[in-house]
Amino acid sequence: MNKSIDSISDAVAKIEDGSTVMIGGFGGSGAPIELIHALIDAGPKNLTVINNNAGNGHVGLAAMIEQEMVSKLICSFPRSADPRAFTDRYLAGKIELELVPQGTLAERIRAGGAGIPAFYTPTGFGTELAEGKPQKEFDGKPYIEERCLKADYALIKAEQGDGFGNLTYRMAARNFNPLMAMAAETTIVQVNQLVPVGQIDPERIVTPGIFVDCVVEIQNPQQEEDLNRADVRYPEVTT
Amino acid sequence: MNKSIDSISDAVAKIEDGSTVMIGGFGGSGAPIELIHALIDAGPKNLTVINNNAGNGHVGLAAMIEQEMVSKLICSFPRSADPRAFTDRYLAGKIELELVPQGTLAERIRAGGAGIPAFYTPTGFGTELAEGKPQKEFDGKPYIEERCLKADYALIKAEQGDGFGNLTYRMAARNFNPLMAMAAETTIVQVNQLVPVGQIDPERIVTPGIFVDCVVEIQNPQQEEDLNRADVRYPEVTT
Amino acid sequence: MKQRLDEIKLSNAQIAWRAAQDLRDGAYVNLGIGFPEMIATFQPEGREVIYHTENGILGFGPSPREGEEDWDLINAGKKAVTLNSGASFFHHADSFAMVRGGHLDLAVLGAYQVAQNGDLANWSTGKGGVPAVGGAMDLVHGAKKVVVVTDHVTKNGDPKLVSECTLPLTGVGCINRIYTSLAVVDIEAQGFVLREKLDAISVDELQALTGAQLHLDGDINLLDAPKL
Amino acid sequence: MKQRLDEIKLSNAQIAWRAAQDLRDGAYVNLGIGFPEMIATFQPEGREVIYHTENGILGFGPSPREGEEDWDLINAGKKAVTLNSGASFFHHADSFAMVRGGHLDLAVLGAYQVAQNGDLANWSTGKGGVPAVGGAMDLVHGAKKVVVVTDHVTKNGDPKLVSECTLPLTGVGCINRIYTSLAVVDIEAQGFVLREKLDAISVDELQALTGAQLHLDGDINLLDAPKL
Repeated sequence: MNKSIDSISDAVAKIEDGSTVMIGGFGGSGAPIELIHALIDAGPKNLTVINNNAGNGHVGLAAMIEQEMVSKLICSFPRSADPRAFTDRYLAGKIELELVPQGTLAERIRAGGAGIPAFYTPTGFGTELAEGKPQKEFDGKPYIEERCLKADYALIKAEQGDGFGNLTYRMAARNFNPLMAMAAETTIVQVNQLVPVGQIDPERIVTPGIFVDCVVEIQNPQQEEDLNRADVRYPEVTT
Repeated sequence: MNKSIDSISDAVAKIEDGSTVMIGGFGGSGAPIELIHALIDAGPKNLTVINNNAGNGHVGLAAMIEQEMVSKLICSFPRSADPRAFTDRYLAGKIELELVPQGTLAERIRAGGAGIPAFYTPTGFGTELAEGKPQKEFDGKPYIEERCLKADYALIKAEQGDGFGNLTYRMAARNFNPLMAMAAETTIVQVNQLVPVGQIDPERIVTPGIFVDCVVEIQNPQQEEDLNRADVRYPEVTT
Repeated sequence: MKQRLDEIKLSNAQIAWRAAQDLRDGAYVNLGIGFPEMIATFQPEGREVIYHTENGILGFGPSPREGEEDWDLINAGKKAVTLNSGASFFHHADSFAMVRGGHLDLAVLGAYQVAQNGDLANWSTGKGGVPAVGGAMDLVHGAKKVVVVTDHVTKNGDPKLVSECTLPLTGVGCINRIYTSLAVVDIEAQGFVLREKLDAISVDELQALTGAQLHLDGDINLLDAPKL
Repeated sequence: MKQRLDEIKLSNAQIAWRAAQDLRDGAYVNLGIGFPEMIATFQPEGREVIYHTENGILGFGPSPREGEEDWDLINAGKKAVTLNSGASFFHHADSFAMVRGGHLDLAVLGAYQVAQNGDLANWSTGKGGVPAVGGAMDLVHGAKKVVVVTDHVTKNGDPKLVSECTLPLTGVGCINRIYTSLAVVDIEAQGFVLREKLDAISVDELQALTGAQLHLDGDINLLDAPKL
């Protein structure tokens, strides 16, 4: 079994127009920038993207949105230091937004991966975001029913990975990545370091390989925050 | 902050008659034998116990049942190599049994720890174990609603622990332990090794200390399987 | 008939061998406690299979030698196992997320009865005593394929492949294929479909030992297993 | 009145200082993005507090020096942080299990409006634009105590403590205490209960700046904070 491949463009080549794509990361931490840029090169359109945010500046998810690849975004916090890519298109009615509380977003994704079609949560009860959702009382307290989220693809970023698809993460870059790995039909991972099978301590593996389909090594990956400070734009504008 | 204490009898001293107690372990792996025996010494009665099994032989949970401390058991598999302690009392109508599919048991406990009052699962649909439970269809498939499980106390076993209550586990002894740690009002842990705060790699911590109230070091803990092979009985019968 | 059946029928080891021939390279597989566990022994050469056990290991290997058991390294049947390279540990909620979430390629279970609509009864004889379910009701949901290994008939000669289960159900419409001591039967929209049978038994004889109609759909292949 | 208010009222730093005096030793605390984060700066000597950030760290410490940021080690406000000894990492579902599951001792949030029944509005001005909620709706549920730090009135001088929120709600009946620039107010069964006020303002003046009745229940303590 060897889930690792060399070519990042091959890794994302099958993602078609109209797919639902989960993209890991919280802001720039854990965001698979190189996979996103490879997807921009491939250029599928009309995607539904699930991410905590809506991109920042002109790289990563923001660049995908600038390339008009995203028709719907499911996220909790579509604001950032430079949210223009999303804001402009949202206010122009060009991109649909499903706003989900952050913890509910995480739990819906986990539920999608765990075969739980729906669950109840107190989060959002009595607010605009609960409108139209079934409600139920348990032990005298009101809750709303939330459905699971699944995707055709997940693009995630990990620290170490092996050919079985076993993964570890780096600090707070863990965030949504292990959850999205569970909830997508096909999970594509960029790892900072590809190691031989058996080298990662079985106790330390956060995502077991069963949740992973494809691993590509990207040494010294770019960090969204650094790219934005350097005012990088993807794809580079050639004049 | 120092959650570690020296005395195992102090660790369990507050558990009162009528409490609900989660006990970690799958069979003998991960079973906190020394904590259970300390609880037998303390002797509270009329307990509701949540465990995957119903004990084996005459030590651990089986011994608790023999001491007539358990009035209700919530478990998935009350059979073992030597299940007499439970079987005799169950067939005599002295102990109540709530039988729960193993995956549903795990998910109900996680839900209890995660503030999710109820969730839907396909497990058990159309079976005796779904009787009386609300049903609902999602995307054309039928599911049953399951409620969360919480407890007053959890007795769990871990490999390493520190004074903050951060924990790691040993191989398949992990099983229900991290889930029960989340779902109890008070979580009491026996660790094979107590280490200084900061010594466990933050990436390797499985149970963050926020879920733990009390840590007691038990070096070289007993293993249920070994005790049963040696025909041990707790408390020892004095003639 | 009973005596003849006992002579021609496959042993449990042979049924397990036959089921093992269908293990796909690279598959994630959960083998139920007891009889199904035997399938791993017959895993065909050159195929890599990763075994899941619901108590929290992916990638475990065969039993250790006697005296070398580590009782923190056990499978769902509480038997000591070993670890293969690339294995991982996880808690029960994550383990059943793998099961329920559709991540396993195959789950293999034993059966008291399987109905023509795919219903399975394998956890309770309905006779009282102490009921115990374990992970059976979870395992029938989620795996991409759920199959059964079983004798074709009970010890009394009654069909185990039935029109409707009379014993308490484990799951509804969940079984895809049955490997028996006499045949391989798929469950499809029309019910039981006979795929393979022993040479020594006729379709009519097999039908007589089966509690619902055996549909024929194309070739019936030869069920054959080496002496084991 | 506005000018006088501006002279006597506590600064945000002073409100944060006052809230920090109530941090319990050994508490697990989540400080909302922005103003509430300032509370950590004023953590009283001798008390150990463990800070949770919903993006997946328990036990983070202050910002690193400029140039020493690691952008994989950030808080919910996406600011670089450091790690204290005994810290741990976890994914978002586990992180919000801590929040929703009642494991945090305290959550501190900012507010647009707080109603006398404990309703909070702090995520949307209701004016259109791009809505964003983040973890606010989760944080108001589960923590053993949920408190607000805020100016007592809006920039226009309108009450932020109101009889009923007119802005979109973050959560229903979820706030226990409000630390304002003029007072400390608890929310109990009868509504707002005045616990502390600045010496320079009378109860009547405070009532005039509050959108619902301020109940009195025993002593009103002096609200005082050092110059900061």
